[in-house]
Amino acid sequence: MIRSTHLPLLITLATFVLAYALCASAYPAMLSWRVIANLLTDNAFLGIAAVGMTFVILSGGIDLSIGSVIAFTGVFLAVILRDTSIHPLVAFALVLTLTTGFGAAMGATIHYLEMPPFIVTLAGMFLARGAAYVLSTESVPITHEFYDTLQGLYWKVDGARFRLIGGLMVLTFLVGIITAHRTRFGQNVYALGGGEQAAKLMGVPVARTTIGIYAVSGGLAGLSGIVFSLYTSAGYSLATVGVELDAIAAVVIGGTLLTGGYGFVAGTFFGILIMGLIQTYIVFDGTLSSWWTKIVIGGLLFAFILLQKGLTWAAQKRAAQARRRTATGSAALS
Amino acid sequence: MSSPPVGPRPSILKRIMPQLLILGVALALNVAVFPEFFQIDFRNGRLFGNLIDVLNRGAPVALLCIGMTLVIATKGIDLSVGAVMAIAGAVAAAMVVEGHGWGTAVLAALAAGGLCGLWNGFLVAVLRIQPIVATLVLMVAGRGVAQLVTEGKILTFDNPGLIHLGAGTVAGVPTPILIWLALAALVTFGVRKTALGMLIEAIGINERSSRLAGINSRVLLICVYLVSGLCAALAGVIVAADIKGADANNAGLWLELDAILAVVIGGNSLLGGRFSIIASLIGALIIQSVNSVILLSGLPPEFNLVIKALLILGILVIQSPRIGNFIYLLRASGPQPQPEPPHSTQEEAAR
Amino acid sequence: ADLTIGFSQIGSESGWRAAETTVTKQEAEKRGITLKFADAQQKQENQIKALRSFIAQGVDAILIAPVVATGWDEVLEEAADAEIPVVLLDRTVDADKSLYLTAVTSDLVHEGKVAGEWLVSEMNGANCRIVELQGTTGSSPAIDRKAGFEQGIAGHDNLQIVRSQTGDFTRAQGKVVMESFLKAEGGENICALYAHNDDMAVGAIQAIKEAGLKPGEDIKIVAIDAVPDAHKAIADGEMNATIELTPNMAGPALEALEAYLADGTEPAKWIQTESKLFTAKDDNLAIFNAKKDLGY
Amino acid sequence: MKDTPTHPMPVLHARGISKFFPGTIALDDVDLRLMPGEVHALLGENGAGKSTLIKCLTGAYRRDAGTLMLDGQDVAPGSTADSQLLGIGTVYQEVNLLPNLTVAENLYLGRQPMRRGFIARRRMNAQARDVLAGYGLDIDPAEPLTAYSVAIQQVVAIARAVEMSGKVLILDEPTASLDRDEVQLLFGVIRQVKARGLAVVFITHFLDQVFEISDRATVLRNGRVVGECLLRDVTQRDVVTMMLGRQLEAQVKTRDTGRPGKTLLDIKGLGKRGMIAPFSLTIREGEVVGLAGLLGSGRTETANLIFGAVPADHGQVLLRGREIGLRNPRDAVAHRFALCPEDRKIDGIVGDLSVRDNIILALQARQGWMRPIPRAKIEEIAQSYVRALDIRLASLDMPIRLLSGGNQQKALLARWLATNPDFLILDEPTRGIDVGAHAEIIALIEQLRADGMALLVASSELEELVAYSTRVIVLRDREQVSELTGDQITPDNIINAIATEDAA
Ligand SMILES: Nc1ncnc2c1ncn2[C@@H]1O[C@H](COP(=O)(O)OP(=O)(O)OP(=O)(O)O)[C@@H](O)[C@H]1O
Ligand SMILES: Nc1ncnc2c1ncn2[C@@H]1O[C@H](COP(=O)(O)OP(=O)(O)OP(=O)(O)O)[C@@H](O)[C@H]1O
Ligand SMILES: [Mg+2]
Ligand SMILES: [Mg+2]
Repeated sequence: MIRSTHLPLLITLATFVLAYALCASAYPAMLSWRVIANLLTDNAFLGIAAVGMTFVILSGGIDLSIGSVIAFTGVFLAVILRDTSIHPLVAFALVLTLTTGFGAAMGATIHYLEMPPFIVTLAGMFLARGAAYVLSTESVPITHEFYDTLQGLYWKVDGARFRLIGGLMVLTFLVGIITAHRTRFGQNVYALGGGEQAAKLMGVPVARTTIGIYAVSGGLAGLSGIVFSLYTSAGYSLATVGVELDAIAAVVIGGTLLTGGYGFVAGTFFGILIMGLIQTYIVFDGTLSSWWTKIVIGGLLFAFILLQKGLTWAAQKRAAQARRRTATGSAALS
Repeated sequence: MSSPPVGPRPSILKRIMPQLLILGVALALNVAVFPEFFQIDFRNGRLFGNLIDVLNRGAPVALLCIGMTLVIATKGIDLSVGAVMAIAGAVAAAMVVEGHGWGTAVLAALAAGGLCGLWNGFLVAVLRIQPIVATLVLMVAGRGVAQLVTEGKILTFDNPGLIHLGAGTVAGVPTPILIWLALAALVTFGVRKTALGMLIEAIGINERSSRLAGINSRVLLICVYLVSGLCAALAGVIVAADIKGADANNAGLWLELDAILAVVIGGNSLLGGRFSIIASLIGALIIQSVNSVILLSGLPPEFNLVIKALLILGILVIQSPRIGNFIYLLRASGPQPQPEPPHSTQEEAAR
Repeated sequence: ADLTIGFSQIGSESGWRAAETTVTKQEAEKRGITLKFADAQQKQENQIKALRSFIAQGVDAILIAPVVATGWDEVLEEAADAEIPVVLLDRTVDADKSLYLTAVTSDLVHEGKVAGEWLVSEMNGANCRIVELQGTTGSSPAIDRKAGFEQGIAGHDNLQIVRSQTGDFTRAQGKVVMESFLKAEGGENICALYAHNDDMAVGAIQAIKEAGLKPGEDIKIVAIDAVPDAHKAIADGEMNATIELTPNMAGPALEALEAYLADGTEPAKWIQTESKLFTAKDDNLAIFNAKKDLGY
Repeated sequence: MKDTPTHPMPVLHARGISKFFPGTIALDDVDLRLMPGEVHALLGENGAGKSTLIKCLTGAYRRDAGTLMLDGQDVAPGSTADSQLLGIGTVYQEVNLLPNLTVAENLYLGRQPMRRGFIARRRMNAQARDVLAGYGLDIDPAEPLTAYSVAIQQVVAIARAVEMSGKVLILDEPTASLDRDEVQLLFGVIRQVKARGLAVVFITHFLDQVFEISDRATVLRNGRVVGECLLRDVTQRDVVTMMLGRQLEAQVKTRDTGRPGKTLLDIKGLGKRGMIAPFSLTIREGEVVGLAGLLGSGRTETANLIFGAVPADHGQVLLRGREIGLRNPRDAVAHRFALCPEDRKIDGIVGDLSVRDNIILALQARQGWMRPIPRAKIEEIAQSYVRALDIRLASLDMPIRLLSGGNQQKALLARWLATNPDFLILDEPTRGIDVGAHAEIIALIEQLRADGMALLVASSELEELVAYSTRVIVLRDREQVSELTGDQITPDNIINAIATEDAA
């Protein structure tokens, strides 16, 4: 059943479809399996991290550390696979534990020390990237046959390759959607976003939820780091600088309010695709200079925000009218 | 009739005491890694010493955090200041390269910064876009605009007037120090000697109520972003003048984060409300002192970020309200002063 | 035939790179080639995306200035699958050599070594305490130019690097870090500065002047890139040497590509550009004037 | 009813509860005994410590001293979640639900029906519908909470608390934003709960309601218990005296309908589509116009429209015969209008600002930022109103959000009185105000009127309206339906006016 609350999601979906149609009419080659496969593969790491970011933002927080955590994960994996003989799967488990713990620690700091997430995760951002530097400043290649096996897993259609990591992203989104809407944890996340004070008085376990949220974000950043290491077969301490801003932009374009409480994990998926589409379009165009690229990206970001704002306004107006009707109807209770 | 209890107004010194203490510790760390830290000479017509460097190099962040403090007081945030710095620097450089005087160039740069501020303010106050997203737009696009002005080059200039703003001295004191001190004094005075400060705090705490109380929150919001844009423009001019060139790609890169950090270290809440520009400025100096420790320590650069992160974390933990409460409780748990039931006086008054 | 070539550039983080972009566009235009330009804003993931989009678009060839050496195998394989030749500009990659047509680069380690050797001969056995301004931590030029310089001065105990800190390849940081070097070591105790690029050296020169010392005399300065401002500084006697990294990587690359596309001529796997040393002996003013409109 | 509650064991027994805030002793050695199957009223002036006591009992605040026994067992709930698990359901003073969730999600937050590890949404919605039907609400629980009026939200909050309460149900001023009918409905629920043997704590400033539903009362004053009594044995007067520590002078109604002054405001066909039907209204100096109506009848919206808080889309306003534009509150304030809003938390207080700044805020806004009010003047204004309205505070420097609800309301009144308005709009001025202050505010309104001010007062309390209005406008369904003047103004007539329309 479609409800007014689903409107932002529908708007994002519509925006994506519309934008894709426009791009395809300009460059018919964009209507190919390759482009679709590329959208999934190339944005896999960003998408996975953005799922975590969606939870954080839904709860009214923000996580600036994910770009650094991704880089750290890559370097950690590369160094450990280079210097020891442990199996990548063990290394994955290790690094996921580490990043989840890191996220949980940030969540605990935010909750127990009552510090704003922006600042705590900013310090986390410095720390994670610093740790990556300390491990290795050079880019460390990963050469392990298990990596080759994983990279060799793809499904080929018309020269397009649907790779494992793209599938992993889709899976992450599915799990994220179910978690957000069908579990108590998910409901508590929304509750926190609706108002921490009220949520607390309603008995939401604020400490546990806050720590959980940042742990999820850290863990997914770790997963994203694993995906990024599969994507580039290397660990590099300078990688994925500023990815947190991309993730935030994707979440916002996906219809989630930065103030928390309102939004959908599924919206972020389309937010990611829209951002990927913008980049693909710019490359297909190929005439923009370095600076015009930046200006156009900023401009398109603005256009999407504006479009969303306009549609939301229209929807709210309609909802307000509907509300008046309901209110009148129920004013005479009993 | 007795009057209601008033209590002394919290003094400024008390408000900034934690920041001053932390600054003291940061400076002490500097001395620990470099004993002659406090030595100041007069050399080559200018004051020369590490302490002067801290004040001088702190100028961009100090300037940014003046505007940022006001923006944050309104519950906003301005991510675009770094990009605005780049634009302003580029505009100033382009103007003098074209042969205009330095005064015109600075005015043009300020105009550009002001325009950016107005744009942000428009998005936030009129279109009601959340500040972090609204300013993200300019953060992304602004650097492009700056590069458009410089066409991607480092636009070098040798206009002595302009250069003086960044690298010159007045009576031996580097000009940037004087500029940020003057602007800080001006803005602090401007918001505290008028009612602006209180009105800004009010809209930061509860905009709806403030509007209903008759405050023109829209104009005030736009003004605040305008000030932030102007501060950023000034910082951009100084940074360009300092290196005699506008480096559109790198000028002010990630400085927005430092500015926000300075405001938070200054004890201002990111949730808006009460603010202190002086405390933010001390925050900026703390950050610069931390940078100075890193440079003077001689450790390899791969440790820079870890050191910075740990120091910042330490500073923030010390400042956390929880820890503050804890200390308060520790102090209070001594011999309990037996406060009078606070209402008794009024009750008499009521009868 | 009308050729369409995709060019994935790292970004525009320095004057040198802007010049490389300008020259590449000029070279393509000269040859009547349609150049699809994609700026990656210093991000590898954007470069990979650009490459994939080029492939999807079906360009005839791809030029790429890779931001980092690792991580290109997959996408290069896809290009090879689609039979699109790839030429690397100004930096190489770790991938199998069969995956790209050729690489047009300078030798970063060699550049550093030239700088080191210049300083060795300049000092001629005198004791010298050197400070070093590194590039962005973790970037390959920073790593290689540091290693090369250390090779260059190896075995000369009179030369000693006393401080080394990152200046992020920028003028502003170059100046800031130099200021702290001057204070921490004392300006009179520093005999030479080695900067990983000219921009940082230009910033450092100002710091040295503000400290009341004479750059180029009191402190010898050697850096890399040979951007116009460095030539100017040498001409003014404020800097001593710079090693050229030519922005014209596209010329040889496009030549090789055209030959390959025309009749399958396989070029050499590595086309090395010259790392030329410029000192006060050269006519720096003339070079400055020649270079200043290249978009540096 | 059962006989005197001589039950051997209280359900909940709190002993020696103390709570200190910086500068305030909010609770000082407070005992509270709740018997099963009993409605226990907690009474006291504004700031007496009622809400604080509730928060200490339910773990929302950490108490500084005291013990809690539930069914004879020592308990120490560390958080609201704990107290919910113990079977204590609570409605806190301000509506505390989550506006971003649906009605059902709010109702079941934390104890959603699960199926194979996942929330069974369909079942949750169905259950929610059933539960709410028990409260006479026929609404779609899958709609967002904000789709419904504040009254409905209040009922949802109560339903949630009732569902939570296995042993104790605590209601902190639940009736403040409810209508008579809704109050009766709530009382029905309370009686059911009581019949199930639960203990109910009921906090309100409406003494009629206290005597109607409660069995026993504990009275607090200045954070101390001043008495516990069986309500059967005492009169309202006794209770008031206990609360205030003094006698409340009998209210003398001296309505003076004569001598209306010059016409101040002439409103012609002001309205906004979809919000309120166009209405016309003339207000003279020295006149109090009351706005009466059911919940949601549009009183607040009328007030907001006249104040420019919501811009009108047709009609005009003449001030002393000259047309003025009211596009926003700033215009209104400039014309010496004042509006003391209904929802003080959202529309009124600026929480983190000091009480002092809150009081001078509107005056300063009218003067403009260029002309700051001198400190001495600020101090004088703030102190004089604190004294005049008897605002209880530890210091003028304390953030206003730390004041008790009723004292916040008084501080807001002070804010607007400080602007010395010509036209004062009061929307529910006595909501959450204690009996003593209630009388004072009514007296104040009368005083202001006598001084020649024009007032428009929206209120749900008919007695109060009758006490001070020179004219009463009755609204229904966002439309002005009738007007009562002079001796017509009696509670019965007002009810009739509302009801007649109802029948029509
Ligand atoms: N967090 C706090 N910090 C400081 N003082 C507080 C705090 N919370 C409440 N107070 C003070 O404690 C006292 C009791 O407040 P409380 O809210 O319990 O009163 P109340 O009896 O519920 O009044 P009302 O009927 O107005 O709701 C008041 O004087 C109030 O100012
Ligand atoms: N904050 C709000 N969110 C949603 N709807 C609201 C809100 N405030 C008011 N409404 C709607 O507007 C209707 C009219 O409310 P209004 O407050 O004008 O009525 P009123 O007669 O003043 O009633 P009250 O006694 O509650 O003040 C309400 O029934 C409600 O449906
Ligand atoms: Mg209360
Ligand atoms: Mg109302």
